[in-house]
Amino acid sequence: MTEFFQSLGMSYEWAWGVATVAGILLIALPLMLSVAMIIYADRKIWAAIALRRGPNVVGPFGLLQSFADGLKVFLQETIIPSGANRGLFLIAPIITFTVALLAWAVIPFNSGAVLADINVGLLYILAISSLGVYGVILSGWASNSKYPFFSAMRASAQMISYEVSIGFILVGVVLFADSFNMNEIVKAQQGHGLGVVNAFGFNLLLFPLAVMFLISSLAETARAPFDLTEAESELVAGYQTEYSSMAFALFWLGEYANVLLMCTLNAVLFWGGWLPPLDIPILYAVPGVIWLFIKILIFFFIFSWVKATVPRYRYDQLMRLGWKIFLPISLFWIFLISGYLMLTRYGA
Amino acid sequence: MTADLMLIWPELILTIGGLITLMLGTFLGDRQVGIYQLSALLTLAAATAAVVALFGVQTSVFSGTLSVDNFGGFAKLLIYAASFVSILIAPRFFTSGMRAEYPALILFATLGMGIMASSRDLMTLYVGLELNSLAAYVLASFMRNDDRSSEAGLKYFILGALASGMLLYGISLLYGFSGTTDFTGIAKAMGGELNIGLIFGIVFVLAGLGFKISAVPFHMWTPDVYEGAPTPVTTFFASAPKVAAMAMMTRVVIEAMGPAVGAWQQIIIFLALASIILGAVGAIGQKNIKRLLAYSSINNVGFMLVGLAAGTQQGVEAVLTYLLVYVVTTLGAFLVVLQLRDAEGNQIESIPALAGLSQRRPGIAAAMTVFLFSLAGIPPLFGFWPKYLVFEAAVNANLVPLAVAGIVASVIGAFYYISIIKTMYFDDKSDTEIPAGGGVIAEDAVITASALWLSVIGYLFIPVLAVISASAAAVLF
Amino acid sequence: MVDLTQYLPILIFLAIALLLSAAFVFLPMGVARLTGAHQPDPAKLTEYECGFPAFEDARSQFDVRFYLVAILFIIFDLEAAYLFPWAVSLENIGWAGWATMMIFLAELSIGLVYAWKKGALDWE
Amino acid sequence: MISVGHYLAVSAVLFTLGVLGIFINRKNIIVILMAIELILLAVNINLVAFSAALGDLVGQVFSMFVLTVAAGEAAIGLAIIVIYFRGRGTIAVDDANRMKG
Amino acid sequence: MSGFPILSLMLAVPAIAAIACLFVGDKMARWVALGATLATFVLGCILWANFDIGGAQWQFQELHEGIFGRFNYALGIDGMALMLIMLSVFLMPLCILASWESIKSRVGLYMSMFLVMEVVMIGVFMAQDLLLFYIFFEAGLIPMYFIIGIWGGANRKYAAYKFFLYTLLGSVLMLIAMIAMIAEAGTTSIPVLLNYDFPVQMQTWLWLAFFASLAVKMPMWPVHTWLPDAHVQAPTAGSMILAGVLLKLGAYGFIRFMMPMFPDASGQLMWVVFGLSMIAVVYTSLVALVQSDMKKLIAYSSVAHMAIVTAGLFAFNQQGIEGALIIMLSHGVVSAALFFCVGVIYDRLHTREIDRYGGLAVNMPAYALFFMLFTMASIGLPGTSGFVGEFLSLAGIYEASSWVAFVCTTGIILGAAYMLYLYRRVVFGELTKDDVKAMPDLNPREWAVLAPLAAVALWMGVYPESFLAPMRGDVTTVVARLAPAKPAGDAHLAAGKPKAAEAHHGEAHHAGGVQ
Repeated sequence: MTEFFQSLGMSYEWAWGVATVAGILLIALPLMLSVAMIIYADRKIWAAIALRRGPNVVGPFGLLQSFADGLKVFLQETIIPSGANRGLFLIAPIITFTVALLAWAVIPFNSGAVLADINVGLLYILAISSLGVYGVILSGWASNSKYPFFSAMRASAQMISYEVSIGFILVGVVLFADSFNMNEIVKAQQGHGLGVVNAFGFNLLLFPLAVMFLISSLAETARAPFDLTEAESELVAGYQTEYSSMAFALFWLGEYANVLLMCTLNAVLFWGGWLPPLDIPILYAVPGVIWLFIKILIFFFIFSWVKATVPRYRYDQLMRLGWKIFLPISLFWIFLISGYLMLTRYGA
Repeated sequence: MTADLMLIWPELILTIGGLITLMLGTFLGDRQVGIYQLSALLTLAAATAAVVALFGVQTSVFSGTLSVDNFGGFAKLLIYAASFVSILIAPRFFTSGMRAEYPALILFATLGMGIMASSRDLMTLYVGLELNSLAAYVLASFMRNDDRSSEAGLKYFILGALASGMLLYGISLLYGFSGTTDFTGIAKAMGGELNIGLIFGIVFVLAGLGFKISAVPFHMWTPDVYEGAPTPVTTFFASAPKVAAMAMMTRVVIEAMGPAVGAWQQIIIFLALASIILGAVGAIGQKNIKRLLAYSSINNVGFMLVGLAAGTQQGVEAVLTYLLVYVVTTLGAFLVVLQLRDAEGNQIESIPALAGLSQRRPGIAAAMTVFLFSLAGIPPLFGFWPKYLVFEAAVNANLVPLAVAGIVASVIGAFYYISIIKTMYFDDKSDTEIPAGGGVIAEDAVITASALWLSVIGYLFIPVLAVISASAAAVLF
Repeated sequence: MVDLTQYLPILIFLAIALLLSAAFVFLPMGVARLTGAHQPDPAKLTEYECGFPAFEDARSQFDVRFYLVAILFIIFDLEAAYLFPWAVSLENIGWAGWATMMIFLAELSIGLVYAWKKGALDWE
Repeated sequence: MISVGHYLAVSAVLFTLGVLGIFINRKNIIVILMAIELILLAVNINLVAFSAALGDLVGQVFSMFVLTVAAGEAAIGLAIIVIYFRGRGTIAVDDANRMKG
Repeated sequence: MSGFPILSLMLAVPAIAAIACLFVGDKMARWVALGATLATFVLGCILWANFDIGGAQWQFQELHEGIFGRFNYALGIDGMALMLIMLSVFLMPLCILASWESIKSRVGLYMSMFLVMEVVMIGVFMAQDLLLFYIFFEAGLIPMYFIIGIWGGANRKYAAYKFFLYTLLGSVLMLIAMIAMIAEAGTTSIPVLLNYDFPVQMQTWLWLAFFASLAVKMPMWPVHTWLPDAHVQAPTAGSMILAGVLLKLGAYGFIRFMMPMFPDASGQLMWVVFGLSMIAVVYTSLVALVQSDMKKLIAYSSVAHMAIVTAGLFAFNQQGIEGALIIMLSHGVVSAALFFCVGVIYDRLHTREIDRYGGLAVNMPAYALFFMLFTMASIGLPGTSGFVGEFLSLAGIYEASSWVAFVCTTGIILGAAYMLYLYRRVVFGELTKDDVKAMPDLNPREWAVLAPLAAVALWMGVYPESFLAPMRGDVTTVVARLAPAKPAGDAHLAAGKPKAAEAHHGEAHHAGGVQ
């Protein structure tokens, strides 16, 4: 893209700068758009499974429902509780949303189509996603209200618990890919399974990790069945209880952006990313970004499906799953994978 | 690298043993004191055997970050012995039930101290130090429901963390300005012209180490921690970490900063004199025996630093001998403190309550007298000998004023030691009953053995000590 | 020095994202004032408390187990910090490096077992 | 251009702030904990800056160790503060005075 | 006799007995202690009998290198040491007897401490290794601390502290000096060091360091203040041993170490010693005159006597040193006896106030007789031990400096005054007080203590050669060693002694500075 702007007569630095900003907007704006659509999709799927109709009034098939909601909250009054810590109260949604956007900087949409092709992309994702906790805990703390506070404590405990196992699971991926660069990780999946399947997920050693990662990403984003943070019967609306207007909407935006991110990560790390599912030349004719979107959508469907069908976990069950099942298994899997790699790839 | 693993047997044994001990306690339950205590003691015995077996080996492992030599071996033997005693005496103190974490933490701390004593790279030094410190923080606050214990842990933690922060800052400067964390490399850099960065590095490193050995003016934590921590833990703190920190300091000062004598000698001299004087002055008027022994340890560290200030092989030998005698004395003294219980079995820590102890418990009082006179360095008790050696080293290194000031200040120290003896022997019996009995044979044996050794018998060991300490000190030169 | 320019886009992204989200937060506040939607009253501004006025500071105390989770997280998450570099350099460090990390993981597992048996992982 | 000296200056400032935070703070022990982290942060800045300047990886490896230890320290510090708070009902610095002398 | 480790045996007997005393009952402890001290005394007599007067300077040497590594177990005695050892072993059984009845509590510990004291004292005199000497020298603090602190008078704790810290403070400086000496000379052997020539500059420092220690031990004015307290508070036997032997350690240190090892410094700093001695003689005698406490009075008199000893020693001539040595021995016997005399009546009336007594000659004639004998000996009446020493040392001092001799003589006159005044108030006068009237005369145990003391005091006065002969050679050696450093005296003794006559030629101004 830099070349394109250079051809318009800009100096390299300028061209680079404009290209970067353009790239960022190219990520951020469609992302927000997709979030709006995804919310709609979520509601539709959920309704369909529940044999309801879902949003169907605003626009054709209710497609504009999210935008209508957006406009509504935009025009609402922003209420800041009198006992709240104003600064922190307002910073919290900003953090949540910013972080949700930032992680996308290293996601490869196609071969080389990545905003910042840094060599430690995966670490970056981990780092950024763990910052999300701050938005949650600050909102709960700043609200000075019991339900948001308890919800925030729960949410952060839940998020960090699953982050531990996510960390270990990712080590398994890194071991196989031998790189932190997201692009490299995708490339490493080419022909991974039997020489034809472009996905780590088909590897018997990695499949359990893929499953655990999927479940962990549900927990990490506090999606059902792990949506303890907003268990309405107990905690009203979770840490967002006191929020209103766009500040409230930002949490939603951020949350769904994170859901999308998790779907993307599932796709990129285990299921070949922008690679076609099979390593067959003809499939490469389709642009990689299409493959990626298809995979993301499939995962999002799974997310929605789970939300609609699986009953909510109890908090102790949630913690037990994270600490007593995922953590030991992922630890053991590191041993397995590294041992396997030592024997096959690096040994002797 | 696999060969390297063969040379760190003591560390491996401690690691595995510590984990086994922890698991034994976890699976068998905290009630099975005998089992996990035995496992910890066996671990230490095995580690000691490993150190003895490695005596005479002189090499460095893991790309020169860890040294296997007699100096480290000597320090480790002392550390292991102190840890052994600390574990041995614990069950009787923790009457409500010892937890397996206690021996396990001691083992981990011991492991860290072993690494401290033999590291010849700032990185391993730091890791060892922290391994020790982290375990020690927990040990200090081991009695969760005791206010003083948790406060001790808190203070120890805060000041300890501050100390490691300062040490680290110094380390980062040393690394930056010498380009390496290896002692040999640093020494090379020190050999050249000292720039301001290196000097700052030296100062911060010494300050950090000063905290760890509780030298004045970095001693503030010592009395509180000694008083607040459970007595077996205090016993441990007063003995093993002193050895480790002192050995580490010696190694850093001699091996890494050796060529820059001018830069560190004055600091050490200052630390030494300040510790001797303030350690002695601070002890006067203390009413708690553990607190008093804390000041005594500060005081004694000052004397060790006198030997270190000399910066000669003789000085290092003196420091090592001093450490040995100090550990024996301190262990003995704390064991005596541990034996002091009133009729209900509560620990007695107040000095006035010791009044007339010589009539109630003549044996204990006599042993305590030996330990105290020995700490004061009064001949013919063996505590005199290491003091003589450090002052000899100082005089031979032309530090006569230091020696004179130090030895005169030692008289202040003698004052509070003899005042405890006064309480035990001259004062009328206090109201506090200190019934005899209930003693564990092992404890009595340790007390008796150390008291006998510290009376004139110790002098017969001077040739052996001289050989060992010389072979240990020679490593650094 | 390491070339850090590849991180520059991220920095720019950060700035834009912050700007965007700040705009989303503060713009409606202005809009609400213009449209007249901004009409705070004391009842509206109290915290949600099922209709009662709050008895005490909402942040007073919470379960110590949250601390425990935080502490466990710190410990276990940091091990990952060692695992990552190890994972990409497995080829260079060979069996010795592998064995070392396995020892480390074994110790870590023992820690986990300890925490497990002590009930630190239970949440009742 | 930013030189090592600049990093050193920043780190020195942070270090000083951390030390002052420990000694001047009379309010809350948690603040002390944070001050300690600040000190370690300063050290890490130093280490990484030197490491980059020297083209030597040791400093960065060291900073990994520092990070880990800092985390361990924070964990233990928090645990100690918790038991302290349980016994005392306060974490004010001035109240840590059960022992005097 | 050669080859038999009699010196070690003399150390071992009381040492073993000391341990034994801790574990036996009260009654038994007394007998063990008495037996052990008597056995040691017998060994001492054997030692004396076998001492070859005029033979080798060092006899009965025992040397075991290596068992202590850095220093040696080296024992050996010369004549001076022999005499002081004899003094110690002679006084010891008497001390035990003296405390036979008066000590009632913790007898085992008490006896043990006394036996340790004996080991330490004779160890000091036997040691031929600098560090061994120091260890013995310092070790004396511990038993004495206990003796004063446990069995002392009302103010015993203060006195014990003062004794301990004063003497410790002095000794540690000596230790630094010893370290420097060992570093310089490369040996710890005293016989070798005695002939080692230290650089003059260094000598001064070493001398001052030793002086700091020994002056406290002596004790010399102004660091004598611990002594009256210690004496007053100590039990009778403690005072006896303190005055009898412990004070001699300082003087022994002077003549064994400071003078022969640092002759130049001794010569230069002679005026310090003379000055302090003169002040001490007069000042402490005057202080003694106004004391109302008998023990304190005798304690001050000890300071005065020891001042004459130091002055005699620093006269640097045969008479002076010999005289000083005899005073040491005589004072050892006499002051011990005087303290015992005080103890005798203290046991009966439990007060040391002079005014509480009076007229004892009536109801305690034997006591009065003994008391008189020792008073006279203390004054220096011819025929008693005191005379010989004082005469000789004053003669020596006069040769060195007539002014010092004059002042010291004043002290002796004052001594006569306070001793006689004491005697008059206690023994003579009307027997008015009822409780004093009720006091019985000496019992057999007290007889057993006083009689040997009296015998020795008279023996020393009548035939001092028995005591002088073993020491003469050693004194000559010291004098020879000091000769190059000796300043000229101002006494123009012209009795055909060419050496002395030469010495004063043209150097009279030197002596002027001395005063």
